Amino acid sequence: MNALGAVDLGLALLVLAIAGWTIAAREAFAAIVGYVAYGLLLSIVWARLFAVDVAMTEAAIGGGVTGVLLISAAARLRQAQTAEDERPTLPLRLMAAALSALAAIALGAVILSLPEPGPSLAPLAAKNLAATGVGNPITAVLIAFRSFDTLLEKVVLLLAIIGVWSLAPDRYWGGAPIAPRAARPVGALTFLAQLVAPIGVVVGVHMVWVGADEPGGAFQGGAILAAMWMIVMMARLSEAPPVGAPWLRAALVAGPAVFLIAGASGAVTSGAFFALPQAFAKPLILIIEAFMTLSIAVTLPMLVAGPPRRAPL
Amino acid sequence: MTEFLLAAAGLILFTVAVGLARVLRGPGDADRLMAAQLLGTGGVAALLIVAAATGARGLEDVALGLALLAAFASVAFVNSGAPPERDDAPEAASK
Amino acid sequence: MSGALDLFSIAAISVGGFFFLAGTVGLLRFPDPLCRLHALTKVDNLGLGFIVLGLIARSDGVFGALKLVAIWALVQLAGATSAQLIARAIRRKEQIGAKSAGGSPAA
Amino acid sequence: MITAATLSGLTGAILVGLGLYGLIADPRPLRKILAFNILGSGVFLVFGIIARRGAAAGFPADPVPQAMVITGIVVAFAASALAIAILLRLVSETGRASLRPDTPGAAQTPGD
Repeated sequence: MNALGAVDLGLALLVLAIAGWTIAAREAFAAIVGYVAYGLLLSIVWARLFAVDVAMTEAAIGGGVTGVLLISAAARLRQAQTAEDERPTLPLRLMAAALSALAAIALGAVILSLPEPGPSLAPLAAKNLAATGVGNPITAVLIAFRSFDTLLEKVVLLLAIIGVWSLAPDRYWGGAPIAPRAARPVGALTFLAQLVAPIGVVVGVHMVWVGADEPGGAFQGGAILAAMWMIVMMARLSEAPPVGAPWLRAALVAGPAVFLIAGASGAVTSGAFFALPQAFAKPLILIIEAFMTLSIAVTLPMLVAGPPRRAPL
Repeated sequence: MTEFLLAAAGLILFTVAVGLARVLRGPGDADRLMAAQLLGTGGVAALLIVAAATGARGLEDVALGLALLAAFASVAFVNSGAPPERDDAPEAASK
Repeated sequence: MSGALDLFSIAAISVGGFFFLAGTVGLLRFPDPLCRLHALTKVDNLGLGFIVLGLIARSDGVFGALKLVAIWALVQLAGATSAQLIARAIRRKEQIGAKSAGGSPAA
Repeated sequence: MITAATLSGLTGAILVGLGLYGLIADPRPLRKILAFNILGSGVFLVFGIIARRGAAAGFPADPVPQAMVITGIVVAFAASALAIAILLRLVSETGRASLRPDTPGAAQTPGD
């Protein structure tokens, strides 16, 4: 076994150990720190699978944004009266363990018996890549080849936002959520936010821009931008907007709306829903990506901020 | 040289992984967080080294993303230590 | 020439790796949270610093080198800030602990 | 000889098992959400090795499964955020973080 193989094996064991800890830990916070570390490790695993685009997404969402969501949720839950639910009885837990082991073994057996060489859509993607004008095949898949999936995924994000907001008590409807933030402004945190946020915005936009040809894209860049808005709110440099704010609503739907318009116009100009006219394929993809980035950057922090918790003004 | 770099990346990852024992042992939440912080730095280092060794494109950008978000968990943790905000706190509603 | 550069890379990365080791040992062995925090910051500064130094020697072009330095600077910034914030949180907790005397001190 | 891709796939399979166990056996709602996320990431990893095994045409991995995993990660996050919002609302209504329907605490009048 060479050095790289040893690294891979160590990494896999590490991921499993920390996942096991996250499941088994007694305290909520210990489990959540475990999960944050797990997200970090996973992004390294993805990098090792040559899925750099996925690694970026996992690093931004799994490690960063989800960590804030979980830690602040745990803090609010700590306040709740924690009458421990008794754990299921031992036989029940053994049955659960047996079932889980069975699922894992079945999945493992399937993986070991996968056909060799594996089926692949890569040649097809490579053949049609030139038609889209972009160089990053993943961006081409997301925005052009399987645009319907991506559009529906954006709609799912919108549904999640609607679901979260609909949990607000009546008297707060139209008011603003309270994003996770410091109890009062702290010098060091203000400093960090003021310094990191502008850099992060540049990095986020850079990721979207190079995403046309190199690893990167709307999801990765949007997640970084979302994180930057979150850190600004955490440092109390800005506040979560009221959920009724027209600009917020516009930003949330901008991505799917532009995507849908592009798709519908394809039905008129190119004869098929979502068929992008080849001459304009690249600029169209970039425009769709830009609006998607905006929507993602606004949706993720609003999901973390939760339902409105203040009466509208 | 490549072998050396990969071995170095592996060793660093292994080292910080041993540090994760602090997540298990605690005793305080701050200690657990420190271990995660150490893992973040070690992950950045390992990614950069592997990027240099294998020449894979874009790995530096993953490291860049990790570096940008390195303080996130700590900030959220410190914020969550404060007493929770009540809904509709008067000072918050004024803005 | 390339041999000398390689040697420099190996030396710098080894030194960086040593600081990672030292930081981990500190995190595991130091007696109280503030000391452990101290160990942690050394890793951010020197550990990653030396590794970046060693990789710069192998980086192709100025842009790649600048990116490496930028990553190091960002980790520094994040490390320094979170060390501040965590230390503050530890102190606050200690003060609360001192007030409600009788509670056994952690660690 | 097990390749790196197969190794990651087996890791994913075990993660699915771990997550499934936590989801069933842990009564605490927040921990169920964590377990569900681990289960999900295991599925993503299995998808990831299918991408890696599909390396062809000069690409190190098949882009189609990768793109689906990227959207999947974002959707999983959205689902977690929604679940946590529901959980926090449940706590503010009943004062307890419990999924049991007829616990004594659930009879309390909803907190204001």
